[in-house]
Amino acid sequence: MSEMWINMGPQHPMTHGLWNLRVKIEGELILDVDPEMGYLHRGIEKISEDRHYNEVITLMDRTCYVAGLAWEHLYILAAEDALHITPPERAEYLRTMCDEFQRVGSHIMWYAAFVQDLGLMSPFLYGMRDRDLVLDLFQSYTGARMTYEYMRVGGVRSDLPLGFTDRARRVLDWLTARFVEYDQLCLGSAIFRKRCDGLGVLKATDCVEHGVTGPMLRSAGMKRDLRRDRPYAVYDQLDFDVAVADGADVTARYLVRMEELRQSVRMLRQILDWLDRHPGPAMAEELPRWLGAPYAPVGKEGYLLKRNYPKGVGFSSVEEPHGEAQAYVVNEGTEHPYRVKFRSPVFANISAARQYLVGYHVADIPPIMGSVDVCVGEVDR
Amino acid sequence: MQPADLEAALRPSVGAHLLGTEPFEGTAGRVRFAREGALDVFRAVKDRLGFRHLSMVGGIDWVDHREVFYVVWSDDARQYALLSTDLPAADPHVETASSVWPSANWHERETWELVDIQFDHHPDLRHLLMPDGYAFHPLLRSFKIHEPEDLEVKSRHV
Amino acid sequence: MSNLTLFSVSDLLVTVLLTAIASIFPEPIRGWLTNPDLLLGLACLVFGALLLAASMLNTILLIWWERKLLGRFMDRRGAMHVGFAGLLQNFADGFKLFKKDTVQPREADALGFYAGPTIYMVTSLVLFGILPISSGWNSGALPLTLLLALAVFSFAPLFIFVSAWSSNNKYSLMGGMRSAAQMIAYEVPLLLAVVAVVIVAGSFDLTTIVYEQQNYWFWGPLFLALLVFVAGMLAEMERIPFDLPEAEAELVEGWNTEYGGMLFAFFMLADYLRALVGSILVVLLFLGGWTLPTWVPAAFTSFPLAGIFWFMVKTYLVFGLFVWIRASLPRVRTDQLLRVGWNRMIPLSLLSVFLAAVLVTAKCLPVFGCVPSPGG
Amino acid sequence: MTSPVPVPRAAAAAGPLGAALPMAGEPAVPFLEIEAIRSKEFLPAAKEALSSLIAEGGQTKVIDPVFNWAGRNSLFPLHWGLACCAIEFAAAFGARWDAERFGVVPRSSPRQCDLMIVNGTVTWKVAHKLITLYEQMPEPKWVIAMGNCATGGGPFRTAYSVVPGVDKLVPVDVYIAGCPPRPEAMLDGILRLEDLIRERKE
Amino acid sequence: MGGAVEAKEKPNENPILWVARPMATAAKQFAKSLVRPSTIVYPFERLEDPKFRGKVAVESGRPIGVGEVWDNYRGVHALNIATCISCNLCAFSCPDLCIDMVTVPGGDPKHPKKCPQIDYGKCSYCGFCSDACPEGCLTMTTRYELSVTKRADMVYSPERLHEVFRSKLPMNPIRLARPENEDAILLDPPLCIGCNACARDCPTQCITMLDVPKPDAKPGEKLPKRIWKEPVVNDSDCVRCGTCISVCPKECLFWGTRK
Repeated sequence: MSEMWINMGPQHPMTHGLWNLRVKIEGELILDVDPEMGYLHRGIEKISEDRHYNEVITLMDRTCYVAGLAWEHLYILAAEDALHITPPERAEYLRTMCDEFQRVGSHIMWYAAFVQDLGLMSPFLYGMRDRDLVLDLFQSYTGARMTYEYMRVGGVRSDLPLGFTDRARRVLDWLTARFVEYDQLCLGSAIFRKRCDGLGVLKATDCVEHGVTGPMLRSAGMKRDLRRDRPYAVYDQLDFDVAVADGADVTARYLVRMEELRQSVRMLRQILDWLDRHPGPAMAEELPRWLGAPYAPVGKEGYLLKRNYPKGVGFSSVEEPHGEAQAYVVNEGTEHPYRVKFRSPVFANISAARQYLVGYHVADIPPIMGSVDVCVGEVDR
Repeated sequence: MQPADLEAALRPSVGAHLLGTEPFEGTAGRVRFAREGALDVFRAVKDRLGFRHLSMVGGIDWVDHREVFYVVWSDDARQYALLSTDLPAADPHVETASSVWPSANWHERETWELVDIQFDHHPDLRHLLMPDGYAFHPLLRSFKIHEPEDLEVKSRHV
Repeated sequence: MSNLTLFSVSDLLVTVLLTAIASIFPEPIRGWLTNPDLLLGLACLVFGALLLAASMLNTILLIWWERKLLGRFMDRRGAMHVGFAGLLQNFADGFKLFKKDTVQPREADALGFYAGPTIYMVTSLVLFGILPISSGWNSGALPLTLLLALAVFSFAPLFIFVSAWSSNNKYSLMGGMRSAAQMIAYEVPLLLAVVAVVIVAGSFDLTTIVYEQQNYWFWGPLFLALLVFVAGMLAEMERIPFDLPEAEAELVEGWNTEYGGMLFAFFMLADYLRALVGSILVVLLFLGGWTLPTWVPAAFTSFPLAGIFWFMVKTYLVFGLFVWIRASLPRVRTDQLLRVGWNRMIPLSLLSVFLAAVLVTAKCLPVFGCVPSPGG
Repeated sequence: MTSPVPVPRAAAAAGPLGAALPMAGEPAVPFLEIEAIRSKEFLPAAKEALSSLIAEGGQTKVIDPVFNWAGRNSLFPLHWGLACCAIEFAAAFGARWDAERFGVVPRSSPRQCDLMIVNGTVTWKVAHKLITLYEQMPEPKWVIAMGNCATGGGPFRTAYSVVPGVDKLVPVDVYIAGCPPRPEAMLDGILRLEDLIRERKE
Repeated sequence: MGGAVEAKEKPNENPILWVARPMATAAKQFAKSLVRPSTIVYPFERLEDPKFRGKVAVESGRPIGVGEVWDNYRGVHALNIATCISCNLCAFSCPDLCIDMVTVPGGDPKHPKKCPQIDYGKCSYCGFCSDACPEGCLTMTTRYELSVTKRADMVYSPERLHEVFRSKLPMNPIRLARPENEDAILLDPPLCIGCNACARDCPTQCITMLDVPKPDAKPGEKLPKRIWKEPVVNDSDCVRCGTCISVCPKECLFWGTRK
């Protein structure tokens, strides 16, 4: 066969979302790739400029739909920074718990989708089943399965229901046992190793050059994790390890994510213990009236301007399940953020696609792109 | 690292283009520079200060002028730093950072597309998020969003 | 029992019916109607129709079996709301596909586009006609049934390639190419594994091979050959882990991407028909066909159609093994399949041929037959 | 307003599964019980079909209902994910809800699909691809707008890049509200579509 | 602070096990689900069923104590028309602008009673409206099935929402506490003209117009033309809906902290 371009997407089983990978192939060999994004560009940054600070939270859940709470946390950190508000400690713990449960849910979702790309269906079902248990937990305290709208500027919407921590511990026990099965199905399988070893190699120096972060960077042997290097919320009070591997290939990414799952479970147990021992308010006391929990509305435009609310710029960076996400919120003293800018980790990870795809085979595209863990919602925003 | 450290390290090499440094919560500081010396500042920040990782490029439309900001990360200092430069709204040009940090490529494409900031010598300044030929720059303040118009609803031919 | 074959049944049916009809008519017409040649031809037609019905029913049951089994492997229930326990689900699928439009892409080559699935279907049906399912199933013992079956079996990649090429889709084309490339990998070890069976059984006739297994099933002495044969069969049937031509993750639906409606139904049916035939071949060659070990009480083997019943039980269990493999192993890559085929499976199959030859010449086969022969 | 009073969904139209269903079943309904509930609806229909076959025969009485039954019980949706709802779409095929129970099997090629579930925000950039996919699906075909974004643009309808509802591009048969709809709600939408196909006698 | 842990695979074992181990795992799962798969047979079993409460355990992979999980699920709204005070807070707080206040029978002709009408084709179920509702008359229930064949059927009028309320579905119990230091409605006395608009439109009738003494006009000074009354807000009854601020013709009411 001579050289030809094929379009993998926007409707293609490999993409897990709405994007297009244009691939130039000769036979089965990949000569060049050109990711084409923007099929899910929903103008979230623009819509945010028309919304109150708390109302932007509803968009954050939909920005990255597999890690909604992590993105809520990201935005909230930047917005609180811009608005000069400090949340109570219990709210910080609750947010950290949300982050870690979200990481568990997101990584399990990744596992389900990734192994399905290799042609193995049953882990998809197992993964979805186990993820549903995490979503049950989310539903019990946020009230929704995927779009939580849980965090507020200055705290969180509501405290945990009765008996939550016990239920959560039972789920963690169940999940810990399942992780062993996950490994047996994948690492224990000769075909899995044959398919994934040495695939999609992206060395640490290239990762840094191209802005690749998260499990992809850690799989290249680079010990960088914002939770440890630049602790936000209460990560500096938790005991955990950063998962790294040195293969820089698909297997290494699998190993890193699986280890992160275990570390998340370890952190969650500490957080649940803390939450049991320290009751307290989950909302900041000193809030401007229009940011108080039950009240989103503002009486009239210009309310803040009239009161000379201090201006500010907020910047935050969190270790999202896919990598390092950043938010930049400009507060010009009105009810609406003047400008909201997000940095999606997957955005950078996909932009380096040429580095880790060229030279492999067409059949390698699904595992490699699967190991990148694409979430198009946050790439296109 | 403090803003003073940034200033001290940058002043000798690119002092001419340095407009000042200021503290910025959660980062090592914000470096303001003139756009003429963009490339020198980028190189100095990357090579002399060790900010090897470019995380984000963004633009803000301040109506009378536009601002481009770069967020960079140093693995040694474990800190972020912000670089920003102001561009006149009539002529929003700045040198591309993608020759220094390859990861700037897509970020600059997006910033050009949404905030209308031209990056000179960019290798591939195409539309990224919007379809080719989209004529507007949606994140400018002059671009207003509104409730959708009523379009014709398709129905099945029975 | 033994003289009641499927063909004799259809022959009897035709004879009785035609004689009854002919009795109405006056003499010359009655003579033409009861012409033995006509009877034979009609009996052949009825035989074919019965065979077709049996194969279709079996295939549809097989799909149901896979869906339910796969569901349980995946901790879910599978089709259950259409018909009792979902038994009618596949009929619904079939009827629906029958009624749906068939879209022929504008640039597609019409002849190949329509001929490909049709011939694929026909070859798979022919296969089912060749195989003896019980002692009374087959019309007559052809001397070389095994060779014929394997020859017809390996036609498929050709027609897959034809239909993939003519549907003018890049994914289809790549699927077709893979199908052709894959054939090189598995055909040789598959045939070599069969050679081992033939050496032990001393015949190319499937019925004879089954009767040779009355003392001991061949899976014991020829375990190596069984492994190679099952792996080759998985590739031949294009099932996970060797379903590269329709690798859903990268090649949308593989070579049947452009097919919809009845032609797609043909592909699906033929795929499962081939899976059925593959399982049947495993049962025939290695698991004793329709015979049971002699220690099984006679009550289990003496009821009517016991042979077919046990044969089908074995076939469905073997297919269950294939489903099990599908539920637990990922897909391999083309070059890996080729490497496995040439580097692992061919030496193994050669070894199994050698072992078979040693077993036969050393006359140590009866070691495996731990029970006396039923025919005795 | 066609129905001003919202009747409980389970009692109003529990799909082909009988109107006598209680709002909620036992924690684990025994399989045979489910079959019994289903047969209450299935057996009279089969009896009627049989009697009409004996009485009149003909296409409209027997052949069409059979194909209608087949068509509504084997809906193959297109396997694609647009946005958030795609995750719930996938969850509906997960172990807990298992949409395959109803014969709903996602296919990747539009040629083999009957049903396009638009599960997420449709942007103008993807609009013509969506229309192409719709046209590639052979007749008869249906469209379900899943979630608010597909129904009317949802929270993003004011944005510059979002189509305010997929019904501006292709005809939609069933709308499922929710942001995103739960997997149950998606299954409910599919059951509603099955009702619709039966009513329209397509 | 923790260090870094190297994620390493187990050392290679017998290669035959490498195909056998995943198959054994799948077989284990098969045996487990042969007895009882984790599937919920949806139209027959419903997760939100109170009967599920506490009966299904996580140990089998079935959902956890489902009833408890469903306590504060955010589904379709329920509206108690009788207690609705037409304060407009829900429509104000809706980020998706899906709530319209429409007139329902029951109000007096001068001040028609307005209740929320919700378009579920736009609603994103964020719960801001029920959080903002000061009377607790707009709550969210566990109903989630909302498939319709016509787009217009997704618009729930107040009467339909009231029907949901009467169907006694489990409702979201979360009531958010008011902040301690709530802002109050303050008056800028020199601007007020005593027009009574705020007191007339206040949904809770917490504003009373009190007389203020008419100052004696100094020679040469012209008294402003106004009614000599001023609104006084009863903070404990006030729901902070801001209606008074928006109807005030002189913009003399504003938010502030009461000393």
